[in-house]
Amino acid sequence: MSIALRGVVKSYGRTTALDGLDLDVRDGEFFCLLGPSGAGKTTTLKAVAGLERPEAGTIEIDGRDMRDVEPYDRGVAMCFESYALYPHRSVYDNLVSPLRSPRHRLPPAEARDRVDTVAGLLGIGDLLDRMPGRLSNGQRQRVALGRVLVRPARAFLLDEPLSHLDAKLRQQMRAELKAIGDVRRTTTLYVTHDSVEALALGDRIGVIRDGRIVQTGTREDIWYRPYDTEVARAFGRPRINLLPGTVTEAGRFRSADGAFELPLPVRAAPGTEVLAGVRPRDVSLTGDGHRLPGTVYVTEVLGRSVEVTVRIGAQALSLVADRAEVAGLRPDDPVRPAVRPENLLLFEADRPHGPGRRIGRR
Amino acid sequence: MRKRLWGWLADAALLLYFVFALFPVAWMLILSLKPADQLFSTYFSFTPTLDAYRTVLGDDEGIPFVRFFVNSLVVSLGAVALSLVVGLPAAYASARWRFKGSEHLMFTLLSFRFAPELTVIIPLFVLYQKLGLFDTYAGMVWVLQLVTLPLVVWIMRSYFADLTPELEQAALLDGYTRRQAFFKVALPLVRPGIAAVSLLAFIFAWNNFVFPLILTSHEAQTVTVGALSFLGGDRPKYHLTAAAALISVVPPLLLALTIQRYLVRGLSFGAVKS
Amino acid sequence: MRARPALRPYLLILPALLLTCGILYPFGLGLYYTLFDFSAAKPRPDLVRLHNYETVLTQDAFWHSAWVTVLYAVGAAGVETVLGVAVALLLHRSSLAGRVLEKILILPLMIAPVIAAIMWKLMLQPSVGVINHLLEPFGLGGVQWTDTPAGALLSSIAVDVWVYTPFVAILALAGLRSLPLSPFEAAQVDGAGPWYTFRRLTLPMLWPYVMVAVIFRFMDSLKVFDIIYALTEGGPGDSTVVLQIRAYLEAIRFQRYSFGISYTIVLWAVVYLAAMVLVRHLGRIQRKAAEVSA
Amino acid sequence: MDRHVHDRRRFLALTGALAAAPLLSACGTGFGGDDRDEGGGSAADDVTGAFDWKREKGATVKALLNKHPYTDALIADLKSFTEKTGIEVTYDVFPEDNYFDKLTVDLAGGRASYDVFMLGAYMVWQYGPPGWLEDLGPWMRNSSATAAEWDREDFFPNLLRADQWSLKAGAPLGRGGQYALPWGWETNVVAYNTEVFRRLGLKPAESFEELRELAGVIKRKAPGAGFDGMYGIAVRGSRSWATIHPGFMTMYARNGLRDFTVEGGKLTPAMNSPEAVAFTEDWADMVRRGGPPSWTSYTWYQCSGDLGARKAGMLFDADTAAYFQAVKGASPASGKIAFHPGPKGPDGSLATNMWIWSLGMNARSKRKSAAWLFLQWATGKEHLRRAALDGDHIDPVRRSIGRDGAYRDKMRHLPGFIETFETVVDQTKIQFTPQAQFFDATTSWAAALQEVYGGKSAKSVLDGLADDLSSKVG
Repeated sequence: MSIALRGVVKSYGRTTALDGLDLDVRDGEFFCLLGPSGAGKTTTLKAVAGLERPEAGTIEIDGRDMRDVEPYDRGVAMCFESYALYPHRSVYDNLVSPLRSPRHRLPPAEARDRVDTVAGLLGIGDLLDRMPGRLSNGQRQRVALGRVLVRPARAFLLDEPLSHLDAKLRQQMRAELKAIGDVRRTTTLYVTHDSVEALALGDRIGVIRDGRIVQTGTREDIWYRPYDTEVARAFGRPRINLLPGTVTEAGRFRSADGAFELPLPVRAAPGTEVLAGVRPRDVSLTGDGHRLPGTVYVTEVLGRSVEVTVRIGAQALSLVADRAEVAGLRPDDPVRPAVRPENLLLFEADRPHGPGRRIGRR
Repeated sequence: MRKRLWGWLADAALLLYFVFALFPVAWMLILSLKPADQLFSTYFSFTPTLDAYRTVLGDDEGIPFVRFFVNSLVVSLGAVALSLVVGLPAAYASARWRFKGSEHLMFTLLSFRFAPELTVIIPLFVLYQKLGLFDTYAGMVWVLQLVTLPLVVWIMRSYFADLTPELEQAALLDGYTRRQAFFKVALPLVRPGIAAVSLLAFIFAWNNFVFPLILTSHEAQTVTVGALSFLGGDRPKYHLTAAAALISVVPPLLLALTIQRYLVRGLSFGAVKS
Repeated sequence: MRARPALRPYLLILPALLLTCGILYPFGLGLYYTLFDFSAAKPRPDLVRLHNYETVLTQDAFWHSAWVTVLYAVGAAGVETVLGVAVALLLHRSSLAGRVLEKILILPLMIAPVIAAIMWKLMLQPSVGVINHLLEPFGLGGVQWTDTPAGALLSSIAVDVWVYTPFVAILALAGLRSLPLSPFEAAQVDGAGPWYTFRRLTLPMLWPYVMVAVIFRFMDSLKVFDIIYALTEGGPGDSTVVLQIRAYLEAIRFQRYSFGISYTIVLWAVVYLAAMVLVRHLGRIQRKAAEVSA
Repeated sequence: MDRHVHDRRRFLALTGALAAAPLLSACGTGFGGDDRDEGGGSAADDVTGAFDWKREKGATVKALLNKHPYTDALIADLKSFTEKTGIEVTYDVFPEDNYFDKLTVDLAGGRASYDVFMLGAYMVWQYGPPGWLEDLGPWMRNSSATAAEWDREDFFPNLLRADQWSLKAGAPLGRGGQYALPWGWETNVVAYNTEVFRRLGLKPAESFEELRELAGVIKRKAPGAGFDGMYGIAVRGSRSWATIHPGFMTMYARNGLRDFTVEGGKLTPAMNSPEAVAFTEDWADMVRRGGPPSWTSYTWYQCSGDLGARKAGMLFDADTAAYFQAVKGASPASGKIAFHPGPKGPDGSLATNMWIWSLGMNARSKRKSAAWLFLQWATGKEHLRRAALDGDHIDPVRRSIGRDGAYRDKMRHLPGFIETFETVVDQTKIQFTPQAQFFDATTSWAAALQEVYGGKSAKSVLDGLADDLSSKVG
């Protein structure tokens, strides 16, 4: 099933949640909608589900205009960020609720089978008699997911389903989610503020900000060709290095304090104020590339690798290196990290009213 | 040491208030146990008797108190039930949707609660006579909406507002209709509120005086007017009024004790979140 | 329920709307009556337009009653607020006594105010009343409770306080129980004293709850009728003739219907305005309280 | 007037759609009595032929009654009425506090909820002019409708006259329509506690000055003589019309004072004449020196209750108020209460004001003939005698009962009751000037009295009262 939103506007009182949002989700794909809180992610989902009525724009599912189609007629299943488990019903009753509804009604025995299957799949088979109030966050999340999976649906709408879980559980669930067959086969619109999650899960990713889609694309598109500095910052930990400077007559990048120059992979007008972006994992201490003179400022262990922040003039550049490579390094030790020009991203400088856009195509 | 002293003082102050609050009730109990001829000549030492209760519950004074009691039950429960049936959807709608005029309607409803009864009593009397509602249960249930409906709508609105809409939305996506979502999800979850507001509305309807005084005569007269009826004649029979008042406290008291926990919550929700 | 979604709220509210109209109708009729000079002496009334209101508003008696009404409402609502909050705070310390007392706190609320007033009148009766009898050993036996203007007003307020303090106390207690714990824990860690905690934390966060009680009580006592009717009938002199008593005398005792109803309409207008101001104020302090607890 | 009519019509046209049916009642048929066939004579004229108690067999009469011993006696005897006539009587009983509110709203509503009801003679002045009360004169005069045994001449004439009025403000009673029938009544005299009088060696007062003195003496001395908390004299003081008419109005009239002066049909308030001011000051002074504490809350119940509870040495109020305390077993003071006509006026006057519980008929009743049979029976010799002997229906409105041996035997144990009754009965009448604003006037008067008692100057308070009333009554 495909989902298409065209110029959707929705506001609550004076605040605008969706400001002319356009979005296309193709049949069968796992689409991640990524954005900070308040960007309009949940509103988008609810608009698709029919729970919110947009003031302008159209929402189409499989090419059919959904205006005036009631939520229960849209054939979508949604998992709420709050889980929205019915607190007065047991886990089993929560799970079986869709199968008792007039729309999806199954004979009790079949419903029971179906619930057991889904519960088994999610590992919550022994919780069925409990009340939601007596479950851990992780268990609640599974129940919420189970309630989505238990019924036939043309699309899944998942709103930050993993956000309340602790890191380890989140990683595990992420893997499980993708492995569930139904999810793999069915169009899924997945909302998250976590870029790692988006990169891990999404066939395609849409970045949403202030009620509009900033960029849509595959994870490679988003990673290598971010629309602007903010999208670039949103993906990758440690964060991308954004070094301020200008473009020289020769088409090279010169840092703001003039401490170093770099060759640029794209052409830009000389004298333009720019930000040069390079991801810490693309900077190395030992590999090839354009070398920059600096001193070690601070090192931070990230498990097997180490983040090293290098001071180059007035700039700080962080890079990720193997532990072995940095074994002897102390603060103020001189180092010469290497940057490969093809890994450089060039952005317009950030302005007060918005982040700087990426310059050039590649 | 100082802390404990303050604790004692606090307990003493509390006790003082409860003496103030409970003494009149105790005094009514004492009055109701006095024989008629010791009503004014004795204070605390008298020959206790249950005559007053026998007289009130029997029909010796020509005042069918038991019937008034039943009337009060029917009328109060009816008023509360109608307010719930009509008020719950309204409270729900105004909590869930912002729509034109909703705030005005809500405020107008609230202002009924504070309207002087005398404004409507004569027009209502004329109207009721014409419509044949005078001295009927239906008439009383209708006029008591002035008392109960604003309460139900305002308190229940806060309860609904307090309930995340996502639960009902989840039900909608589960394949239920709006109506089913309301009845199967929203309503069961505000049950404590319903209990609390029902009790409050019941008490206020039960204690109302002016409306039954003017708008009923015999068939639908209630306990408040009935209890006062003992104050006529050659001598006011305070002991009978006290007994009648104490008997008429029983239903709201029973109701209150069974759902006291809800009551405290009910009041607070209705109060603050509006 | 299959209606156009935009109409849905209106459909839901329709029964209440109809009922409201049913209630509004007699109000409208009452309002209509006030435009005539309708009384027992004049069963075929003439249209006098706003003349009744003119008369009401230019009468000394009206302004006197308005003043008494305000005194009563401010006094009753004020005392009930302070006392109710105090009782709630004391009960909130959750001693065993408190838990028992809490159960019976609501008792006075269940006695019809008119009966409560009659019982109080009986108790306050100077010659055979029990209160003076109890005070006698302390040398206070001869108090003439309702015999002076000030005494009558204070006695009526006392009865109001007796009936309705539990209402305020229950609201305040509910408020106390639902306050978030973390600010208090933080204050304790910071070593704040009990007075500081009360003034800076408890009171601002509790205030919305209390405010609702104040609004209800203030509005209700502006239209007080049964307590005064049963206790003093407005005396001595005109000292406790509140607006609804005056309206009652005019409309029912003296049978000047139009004129009497005009009194209540003016009263309703006052109550309506006061309610509007207070409800708006309530909204403001609710937001403020949200900030404190955040 | 023309302009008004025009205005009204236009206004009606504008708002007519809004308020539909009940609105009409506002200006036309609902309130008041203007759709009666006023010129068309009385329904009594339709009753012809020989008188027959069974004439209305099978009918039902609905009565509104005040909670009262007279009522209890009536209700207890209803069976015999039904036996006699085949008419069922249903009734509502309300306590006096709310009784007249109830009755007033009911009558004002313009409906025939009740065919007959109890009312005071003063209420005729309020209910008569709007046409709510049936003129019973034609019924009484119609020998087809009224049994010979009813014997109109048997009533004390001043009582029957007290319920007659021409419906014109200021016009004297005793002329015009008979708007109610006297049923039970009260004369206002002094009752006193014989015990305290004996212990302190006191005699009943013969003049107002003596009464004031006496009240003060009892209040000072009685508590020391074993009468704990006793004061001198109980009189009503609440802010109600009912405060004026018993003791106060009686003493006022004995002093030769009037409430209004009537000249050429115009009423002028007279309660601020110099003599009235002086009397009012004396009255307030008596209450202050010898009256009950918290006097301003005193109604019939407090007054009579205090006499019964041995808290009041004297009671200047209705004789029945004392009677109900005096009968055996009714109160701690029963058996120790005696009656006295009370102080005379300066010229020896024993002019006395009275209260008459009367029975009236709703002008809108649809069963007037049956209702009349009921009124006839309830005020007839047979029932009243039974009520007086078996019940507590005392102060008979009929001379035959006053003379009745059994009745006199029943009352004899109350010292001075019969003597007092007979002394004042011929001088007892309504001392007020009839006018429709009676309740407004007397309520304000009571409030003024309270203010004088509270220490305000009687002259300025009463001048203010007179001022206020002259515009309303005028």
